[in-house]
Amino acid sequence: MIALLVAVPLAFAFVTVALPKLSKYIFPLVALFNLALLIGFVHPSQVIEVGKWPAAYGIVLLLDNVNYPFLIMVNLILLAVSISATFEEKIGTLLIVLTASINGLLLTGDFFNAYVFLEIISAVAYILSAQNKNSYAAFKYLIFGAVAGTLYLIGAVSMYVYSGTLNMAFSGYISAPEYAQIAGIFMLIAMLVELKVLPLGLWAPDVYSNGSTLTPVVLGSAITLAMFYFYSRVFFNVLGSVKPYLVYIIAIISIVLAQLAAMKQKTLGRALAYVAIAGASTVLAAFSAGAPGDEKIISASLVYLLNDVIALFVLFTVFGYLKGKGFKDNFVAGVAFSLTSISLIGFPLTTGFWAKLNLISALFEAGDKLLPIFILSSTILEAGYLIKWNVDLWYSEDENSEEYVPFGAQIVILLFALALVVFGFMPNLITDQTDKIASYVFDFSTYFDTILKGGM
Amino acid sequence: MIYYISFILIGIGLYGIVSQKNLLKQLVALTIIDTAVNIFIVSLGYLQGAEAPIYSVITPVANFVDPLPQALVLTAIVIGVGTLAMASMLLIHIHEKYGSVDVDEICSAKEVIE
Amino acid sequence: MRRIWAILVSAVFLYFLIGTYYPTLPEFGNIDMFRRVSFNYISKSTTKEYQPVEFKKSNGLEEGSANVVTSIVVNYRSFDTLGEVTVLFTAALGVGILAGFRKRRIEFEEHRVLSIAIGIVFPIVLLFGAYVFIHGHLTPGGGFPGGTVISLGVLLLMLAKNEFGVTDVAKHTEQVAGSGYVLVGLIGMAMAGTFLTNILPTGTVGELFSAGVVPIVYTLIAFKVGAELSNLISEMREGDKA
Amino acid sequence: MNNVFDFFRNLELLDWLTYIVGGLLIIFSLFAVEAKKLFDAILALSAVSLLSVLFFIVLKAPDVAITEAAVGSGLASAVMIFALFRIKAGEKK
Repeated sequence: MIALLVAVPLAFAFVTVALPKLSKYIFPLVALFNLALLIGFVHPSQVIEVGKWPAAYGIVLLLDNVNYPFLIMVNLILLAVSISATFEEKIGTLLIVLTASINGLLLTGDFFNAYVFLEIISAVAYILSAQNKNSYAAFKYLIFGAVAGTLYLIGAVSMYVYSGTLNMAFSGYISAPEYAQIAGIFMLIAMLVELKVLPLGLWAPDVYSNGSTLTPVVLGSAITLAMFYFYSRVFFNVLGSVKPYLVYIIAIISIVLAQLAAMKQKTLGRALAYVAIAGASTVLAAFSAGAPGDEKIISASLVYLLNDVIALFVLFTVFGYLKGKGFKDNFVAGVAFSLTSISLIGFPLTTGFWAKLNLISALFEAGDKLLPIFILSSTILEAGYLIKWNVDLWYSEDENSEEYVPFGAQIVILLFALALVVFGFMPNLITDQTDKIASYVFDFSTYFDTILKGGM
Repeated sequence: MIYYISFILIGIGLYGIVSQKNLLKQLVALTIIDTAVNIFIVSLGYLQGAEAPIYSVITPVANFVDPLPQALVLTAIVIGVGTLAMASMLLIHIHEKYGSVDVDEICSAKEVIE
Repeated sequence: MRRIWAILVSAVFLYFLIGTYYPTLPEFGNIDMFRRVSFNYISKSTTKEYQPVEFKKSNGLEEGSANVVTSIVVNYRSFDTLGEVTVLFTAALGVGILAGFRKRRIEFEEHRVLSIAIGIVFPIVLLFGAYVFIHGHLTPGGGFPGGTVISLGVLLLMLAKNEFGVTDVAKHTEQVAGSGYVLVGLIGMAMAGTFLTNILPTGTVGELFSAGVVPIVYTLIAFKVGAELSNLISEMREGDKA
Repeated sequence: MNNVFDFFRNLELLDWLTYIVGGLLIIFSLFAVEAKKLFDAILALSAVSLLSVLFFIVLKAPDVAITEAAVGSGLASAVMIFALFRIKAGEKK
């Protein structure tokens, strides 16, 4: 059944290539179909061996307790994108392909298959970031992304050489840990590029700030979620149990650089781009701090990730439609913008507050004092410039007769902003889910058993 | 030995991407990296004294090199050419917008536009 | 300054490759095939007991193409190939989206020799492409090179006849072939339970009509790739039509 | 000195091919990266691709060789030369 999550969107994408007018209507239908399939018909712990070849030989698609919530979240975001965004006809086909490939990346249990889906996702991302004649930034992204893809390929093939199979679970089990670490370094560099951690994420600010409305929304929300899932799958579940100090330090440096850069920016787009980078780096640092098996840290950082993704979705949507103009005529957009920026900063009674509180207390419990300091100080900086931007936008005197937020987008961003507040009042709704994910993330034996028992 | 050759080629490609200011040259360097990685992956499946992995009149019984890396490289080549086509399209657009494909000239043209 | 950085970066990377990565690799030409899954791909025994395969003799195997690489690409790891087709599809689509130049199409001077010879050469190129993809399960080649050869023939036609342009037929071919591939997978799902399962008899190794769905899939891929790449080339050439 | 002679005496045909083609590959790729004219760079890239086809044949990978010959050195060069045409046409006129 779960193969349909990839197959149906792909079939529709192929069909719509000669009928581009339909794609606008098919994209929300595809996202709805995926959600219906996920909620109604499939449930965790399913394995599909594509083509009936046994797990170590063929390609395995796996639905378990870790990727099930991620899948629902990603498809929900894509559904929201299909309602809120306005796009050209052909872009609709592109977004259907994106749906298929993100689902594929989340489901797959095979190193090389993941490479193929990564390449599709990045190909879609290059095209999306080239919108609005932003081709120089897109080219930079392409160069970074292509080199990263090549490095990932070397890593994946090394895993095959070390273990004799490309299946993630089997090759993680068979290969010697010290060898797997070396293959992991290649994959790590690739992942750092896609997660836009700063020395390797230099492409991000230009792409995020100058693209069309759609670009930063899709890149910052759906693709970032998928990448973080994939990072956790590869480095927690498969490759091993070493605490990656290197990642930790790089991520902290990236936080500092991104926050300092965000403070200095004069345009809202670039400031938000650096906010996105800082958020991703914080989650990455927390992930690497919790790598030896600390479920509390992982759970808290997942809440942080969720808050970050939803907040950035709203902020970038508003920015994309209003292009930095004031909120005078767009009251709803303004309210949503302010609510999400409050949640992003982490005021009490919002999701962001619980995310930061849980994360910091979990880090203190684990004896890590470096990261909390950086998170706290970056919170102060964030509060400074986000409040300044909010005040500027509310009191700006610009005439904005042309820019407005469409009705569908208004509803979506308002719902997302309210969701952040509601989760702030009832944090258990999220933390129960993330605790569940975190307890399965490090559980290699369950993962291995699920794949070993095989398909149905 | 082929390992070393492909490593050196990867090094050359990386050097080209960082050092060249012309974007088309960066694309050329990227393609060199792709080719080098393909050679490297195929060489990981080579077995001394074995034949090409096709059952035929000459080799009716299996004595083959590893076919899986070759299958992977087939995929990688096609993905590489897709990326290349998109990149050259982006190059044309960059040239249309800034009138050049050189990093320095693009930066100065950017300031003029903004 | 940029050069120094470049040399530094590539030197560090080379040092990592040769110093740290190289010792972990097996010696060149001396790999252990028995530890790899390819051993079972070659003997076609991933689901059954090991039994040596012989050319033109073994039949009724789990997978019947003589070219082992093809059997991996189209059968054992068919899902990868579906993704690969999608990458190319995305690239062609992206080129179509980005193809809004202000400039005219690229004109070629018609050369007399070329424009007469094309009448003979073009059918031969098409025939060669068709041979490559139809015999993909027997000889080296397959859908991707076959489709590329066809599209290169189209490129030759463009060079020879200046007014030649790719019509919408290419788009429709792409559409039909692409959904055909997914349909083959879905039929496998309906009849055998999992996506992309082989449902046809596999025949004798080495015969033209063997290997189950492999020739069908490769033919679809070849049409799709040929149409996509012809479209891509033509869109790069035509520029802004309006 | 004897070692050097022995080294060359013990080389087989395949080894010779590897060294020569490998050397040419490195030279051509350096040229492709450092060439002054863009057209030369693309031609050198095409040559790199063709030489890698030789490597693939030596490594007993005919499938990869035929694909690389058609896709890598045929189509990729055509696409890049089209791009170069567009860029050059813009610069002169």
